[in-house]
Amino acid sequence: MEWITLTIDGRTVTVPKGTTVLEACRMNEIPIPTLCHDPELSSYGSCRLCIVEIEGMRNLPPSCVTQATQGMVVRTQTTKVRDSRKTILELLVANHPLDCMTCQKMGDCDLAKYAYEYRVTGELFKGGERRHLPLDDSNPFILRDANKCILCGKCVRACEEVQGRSVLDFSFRGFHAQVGPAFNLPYSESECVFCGSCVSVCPVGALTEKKMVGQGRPWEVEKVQTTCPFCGTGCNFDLNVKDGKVIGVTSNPEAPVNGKALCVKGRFGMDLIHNSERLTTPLIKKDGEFVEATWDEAMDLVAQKLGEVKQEHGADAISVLSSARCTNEENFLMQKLARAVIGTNNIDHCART
Amino acid sequence: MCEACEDLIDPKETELDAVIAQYVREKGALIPVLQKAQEIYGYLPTEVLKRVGRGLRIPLSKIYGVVTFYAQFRLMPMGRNVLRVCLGTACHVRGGAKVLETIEQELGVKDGGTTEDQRFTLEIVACIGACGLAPTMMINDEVHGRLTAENVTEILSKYE
Amino acid sequence: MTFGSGAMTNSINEIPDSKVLFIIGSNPTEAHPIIGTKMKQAVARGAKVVAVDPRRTEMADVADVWLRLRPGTDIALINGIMNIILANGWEDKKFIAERTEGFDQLRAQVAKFPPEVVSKITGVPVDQLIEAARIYATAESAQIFYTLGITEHIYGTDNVMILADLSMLTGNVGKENSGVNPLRGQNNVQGACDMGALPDVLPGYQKVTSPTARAKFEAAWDVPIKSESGLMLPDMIEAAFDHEVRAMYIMGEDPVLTDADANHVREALETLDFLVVQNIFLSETAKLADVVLPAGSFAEKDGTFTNTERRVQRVNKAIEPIGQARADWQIICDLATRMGYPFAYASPADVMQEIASLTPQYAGITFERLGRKGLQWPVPDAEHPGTKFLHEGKFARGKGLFMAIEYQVPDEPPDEEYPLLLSTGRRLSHYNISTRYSEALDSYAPEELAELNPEDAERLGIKDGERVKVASRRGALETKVRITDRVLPGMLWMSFHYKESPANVLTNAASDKVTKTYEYKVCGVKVSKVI
Amino acid sequence: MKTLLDPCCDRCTHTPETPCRDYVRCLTEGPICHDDPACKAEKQRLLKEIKPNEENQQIFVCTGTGCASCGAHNIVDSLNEEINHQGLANTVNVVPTGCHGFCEQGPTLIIEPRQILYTLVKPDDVAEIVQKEFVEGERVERLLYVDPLTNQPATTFANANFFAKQTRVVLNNCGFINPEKIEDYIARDGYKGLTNALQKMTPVEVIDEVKKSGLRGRGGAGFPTGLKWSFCRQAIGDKKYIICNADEGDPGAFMDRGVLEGDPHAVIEGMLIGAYAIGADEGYVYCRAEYPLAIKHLEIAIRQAEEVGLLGDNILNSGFNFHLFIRAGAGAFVCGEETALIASIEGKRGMPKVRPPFPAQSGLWGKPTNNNNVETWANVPHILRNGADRYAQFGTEKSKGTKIFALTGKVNNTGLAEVPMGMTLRDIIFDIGGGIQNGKKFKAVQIGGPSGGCLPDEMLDLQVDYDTLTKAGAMVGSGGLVIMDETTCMVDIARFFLNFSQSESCGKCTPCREGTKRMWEILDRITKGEGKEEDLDNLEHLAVVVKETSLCGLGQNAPNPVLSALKYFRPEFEAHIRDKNCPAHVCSALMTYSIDPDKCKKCGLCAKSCPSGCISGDKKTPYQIDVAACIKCGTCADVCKFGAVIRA
Repeated sequence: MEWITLTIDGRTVTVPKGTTVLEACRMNEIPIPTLCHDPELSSYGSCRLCIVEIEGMRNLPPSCVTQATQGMVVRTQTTKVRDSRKTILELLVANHPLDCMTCQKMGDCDLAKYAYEYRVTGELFKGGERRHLPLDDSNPFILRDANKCILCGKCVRACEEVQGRSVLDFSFRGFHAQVGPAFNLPYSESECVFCGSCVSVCPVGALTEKKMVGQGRPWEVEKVQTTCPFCGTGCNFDLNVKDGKVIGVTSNPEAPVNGKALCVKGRFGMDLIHNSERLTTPLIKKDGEFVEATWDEAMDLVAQKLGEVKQEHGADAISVLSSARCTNEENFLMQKLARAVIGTNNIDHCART
Repeated sequence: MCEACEDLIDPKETELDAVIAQYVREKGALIPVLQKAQEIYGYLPTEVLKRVGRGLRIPLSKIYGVVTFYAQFRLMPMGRNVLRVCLGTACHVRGGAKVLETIEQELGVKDGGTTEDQRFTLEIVACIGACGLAPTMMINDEVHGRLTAENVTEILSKYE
Repeated sequence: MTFGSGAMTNSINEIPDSKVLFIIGSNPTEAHPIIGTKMKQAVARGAKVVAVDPRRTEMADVADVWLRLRPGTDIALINGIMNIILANGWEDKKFIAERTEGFDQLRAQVAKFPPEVVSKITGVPVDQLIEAARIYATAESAQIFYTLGITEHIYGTDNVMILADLSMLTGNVGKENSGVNPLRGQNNVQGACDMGALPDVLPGYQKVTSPTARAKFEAAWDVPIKSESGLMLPDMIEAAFDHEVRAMYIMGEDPVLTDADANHVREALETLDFLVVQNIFLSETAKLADVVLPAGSFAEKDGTFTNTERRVQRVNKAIEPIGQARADWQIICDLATRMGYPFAYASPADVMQEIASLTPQYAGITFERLGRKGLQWPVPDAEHPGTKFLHEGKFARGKGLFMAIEYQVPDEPPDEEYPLLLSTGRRLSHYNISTRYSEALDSYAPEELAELNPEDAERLGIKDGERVKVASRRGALETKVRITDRVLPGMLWMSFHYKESPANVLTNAASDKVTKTYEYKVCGVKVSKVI
Repeated sequence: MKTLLDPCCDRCTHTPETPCRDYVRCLTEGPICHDDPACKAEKQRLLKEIKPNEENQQIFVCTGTGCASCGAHNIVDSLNEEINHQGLANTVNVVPTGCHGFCEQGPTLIIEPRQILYTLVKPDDVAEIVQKEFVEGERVERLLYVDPLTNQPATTFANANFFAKQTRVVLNNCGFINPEKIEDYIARDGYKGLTNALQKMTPVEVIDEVKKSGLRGRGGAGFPTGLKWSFCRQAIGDKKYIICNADEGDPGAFMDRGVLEGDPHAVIEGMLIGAYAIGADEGYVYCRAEYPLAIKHLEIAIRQAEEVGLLGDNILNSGFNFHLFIRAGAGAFVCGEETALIASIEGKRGMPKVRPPFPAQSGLWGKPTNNNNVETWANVPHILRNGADRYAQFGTEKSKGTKIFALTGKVNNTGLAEVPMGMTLRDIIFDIGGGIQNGKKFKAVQIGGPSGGCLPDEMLDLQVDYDTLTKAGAMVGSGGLVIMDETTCMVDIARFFLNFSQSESCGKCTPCREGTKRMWEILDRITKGEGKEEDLDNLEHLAVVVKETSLCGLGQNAPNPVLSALKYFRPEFEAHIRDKNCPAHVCSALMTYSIDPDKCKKCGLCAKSCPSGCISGDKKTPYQIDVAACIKCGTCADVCKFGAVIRA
């Protein structure tokens, strides 16, 4: 691999050829604010927050699309750069609701993070025109508040490049540009299949998981990576846990098979875990009716009954049905139970559905 | 085909399908097709956009994005005559605004509006490149220059 | 099998770089959505797609060629395509010579399927057959993907083998982006098979009939192991019906809803002396049980799943079990112990140690190694990085064996009495039975919408959204219908997600001679409007 | 009837399928392949029919958009009628042409070979013109153009001040050929540049020649054309495209339209030469839909070129193929930016893309693409026909050749003027433009449209070339010159341009989408008298950020009009903010209206037309305005026939 050396804020760094200035900075823990950049998506260069000063270049080039070159001299924190970033943030905030207190994204919002870091006041362009678009509350999965949209276009790219659907795109132009399904219809009336990729990339509160609203703040939530219990693809994601309760699912970029992508079931189907119809105690049927039992009662009964059948009719009079929904360990134990404990090969599962 | 069935066939639709068929293999066909579709229908009804999308295999969201990006495309029916008043620099400094005012009063509509009798659709445009005759306007494909609050009224009366 | 066991030969993340996707009897964008998106990424990068399906799926819409064959005529179709390939000399002569045997029998068999004949049987125009053959055979690399549309027939095994023939004929196997890939239905169906939850094999597909295999496990477990295969699910049902099987222990499944000819299944289970069901919900099957054991959901336990590309991945405990529920592995251990054979495992990690010691494919796997990314089996030892695609250089069985496959007809084609062909499958918004318990998903897709072609709807006087009665020789149900050209005339399509409209009371329990897979995809039904 | 394009005899074998390398020269100097006096004579005769002379006098009637809108077509018709009626048909010949450039005086017509220029012609004048010119050999004095400064009538168009100081290279044919006839173009040495390139030069030599000429892009930024071509030539690609940017969106610019309407083949020939040099075999002309006549003439020209084999495969038997297509823009100023233009041709929203990669590497459909605007392409044939040195004799050290400017606004001679680079603004505005209308005082000239800036009178002696203007805070841009007099308010003008820019912003990048909007809001506030002291500093700071951080040229240049206005006219801004006063009496909200009782004739027209009914009076008492109730619409002042209403 070909390597190049450049100077960033006085530090000499060496990166592989083809690296962008932004990547070079991030490889070396030099912080650069970005809103429209996502390594999983094509580069877009629209938010202009990642601007830097580069010797010999006019204006302030965006680091996310500028290739690092041999001997390049980059400055990321000059007054000019910081002032310009602050002004750009002021412009975004001037056209963004300030209801952070009740916003689902609070604590996880990139705009808020940078606005705070750059001491944005929200005063500079006060009183100017603002967007007033209807809230899209049309479906059980995704809340869409176009007034919070900063038009970074990540959702548009995710929908096209990751999901291959292009349900979302920009419409109109200039100050009136907005993002949404065709004719800006609600999601429910669009071609959307609710994979939620748009939600997973949104840097602000414009797209949020409806079921998680009011359920917990990021800093209260523990994230546990696990494997989806539905189809055979084996997607990974993070279960969001608060107070011993799963409140929802968020993408885990580390996921080996699916990256940030998920389908409607994996992302939005996990409320079944806490469904009120879950079995919470062993049940024994007594004259046609189920009655609650202790584990000892139930397990002793099972052990005894299976024992009897084996005694009277032989081990092969018992059949065991394992499950393609359970873990490898459980399937292993189940077939071991059948073969080693009961003593039969009558072990199968719905392998064929 | 029996006459009854022939009546069911929308000639505009057939025309549109012909346009789509003509362009379907061509790269970058969307905008020319939409322009032709607008010639056929006078504007771009939702159904037409869906038909174009199916024909060219382009997602509806992208078509809507394009239609709302370019000033030329209309999602609402247009009047029989499209009246484009120029407010380009030259016209601006030569009192184009006054002319516009008169027209707006005359027709009772503002930018983008269409008169109730469907006679005119009024649009404000940046520049029609006839700056030498400022202030100017364009009715359909005809340019009218050296406008004054007085002579516009008379010009309008020429269009039915 | 003609060259190995039922697992994806390639990896999911190879898909976006595929040159050609040959998708048959599979609806990935709904049944395996993420695999579907990867396929669409491939299309965006210029991949060619051949879709074979009687139903207009999303992939059929984006396909370069869509072969809309009559349900159940796959064998004729593939024979026809191979006929065309040979006629044009598109086969991979080098590959055939070096890595396969039995080519002559195949050639003789294929000769019986000239395009015109095949077109008559399948209803697919000749020019489409030729185009499909050209795209698949002349590509530098091409992958076949199939799902239950291929296996859920009485000749499912033959369907699968003929696809293997096709891939070997063109040398499209055993290299990157080339292979034959079953998309396994359930999250851990691959693992359940790997773990030997099958009547004829021990973990790692080691035959119970093999003395050496048995010896290994008898040594490890210190008990004798029966040398003859046990009963497969359909046989268990029959045996229960005939009082040969007296007790059943069912973990995590709901055969009453998911198995064909559900009424018959229900009867059989009712005749048992003793039935134990272990589940997270009171399933239709659980309702018949003598004892119901509350299990923990996947969020409440540690363990591993193995996905359709053979990737073994961690399942991590996020919360304590609800109420008194317990993880399935703990329940099994408890039972074994109470039955006099202590299972003394401290954790699933311990179990994995034993699995690794007895299962060659899993030999190098430990929970630590799996980490966040998992490993693709075979993992023969502790250093091995896992296996991206199978059969590179040589097949599991040495040379690939061509099988000459005869065209067969479904067990119960439509007739005068039951004129419509019922085919079943999954939809995007649900997964088998359990997702019905997700409030969000259920409110989004609350009820069955059986798909019926406008022609038939017209004839039967049924309008979109109306309720109909669907009856087969085995049972009847009511459902709403959607009128759509997604299905062929003469065809009715249903999912099996809804206990209110349990499609499997209709389906035919006839099954494949080898795998005993039910013929979920073809049976005769009649439809009438509910007044 | 035989035309110049027809073969002289059956020895001529040229067809698009079997092309002859000497085809173009053959038409004007031929025959080449054989020597036959009869054929030669025949060709000379046909050539004469096209070129004006005593036996074949020609009346060139401007039917460009401007003159056409003033009834030029009726004039053509009545001329033909009259000429037939007078039986002059075989000696006098009426030619409808593209723009003469002298729009202010349109409809205009020029009689060759005598070079007579008649202006503001009406159909009723036709009989007299024909009678005097072609029967009596006299002038129609009253229709001659009179110089507003000297009051002398111009005896020929060449000594009319408007034309006298021009150097017409690109506009050479405009107004003197029928743009719908390829033979007219060929008769005036058309396609000779192409012939030279194909016959005598390698692609690289062509590029070197263009480099040597010093030609720079006429679209605005002034990037060296030859260099640009060489990038695209060096780029690796199985296919390459060239594009002609005819999306002339700058308000106040219409030179590209003039060229396309008046001399479309010059653009086609330029593109052919460029395609040969770069190695492209397909090209697109992206023309705004607001130019129907330009598109029509272009379509005709392309068809004719294809018919004679100057477009298509194996052009002039050189093995070089080139196919040209037209795409009509759909109305988006930002599509003048090349990456947006490319997106638009691809059928997408016209949103600019970040560069790199530059179109020269990855442009239309990901292929190497070269884009120049109409005027640039139209310069190329001259360079290849007469050589780089002839071309480079015009202009300054760094800016070679000529530039067409569109003179508009408060100037006497509005129209298209082509001058050598380096001429001073004063010469252009006062000599060619004939000074300010109605003897008013010059205040500022706006150069380069929404991307350019406003320059005050102390800048009038500035040399007009790329670098000088950019230094001064303006830019050549496409070459629009909007002249403003004392009655123009610079705050209002800045607001006007920002309104244009923000409504044409594509909305992709934050600074342009949100920034131009806020800048406009501040300016609007100021013109309404609601400006705050800190507004000017905020405005200037924001302008700089938008300039330095926007994604494309639109955003990067949108602040120019504001910055230059603030630089040269700051006091006028301050007057609006501090004194709530608009010195130019333009910002209505800052004006007060009163009626001069002495001048008031008590007609009551003002009261009748006052929308807020705040004017009172009657037959006896002079009318009065209730200042409190006045909404400052200015209607009263407009309607008053006696100038009794005072604006202040």
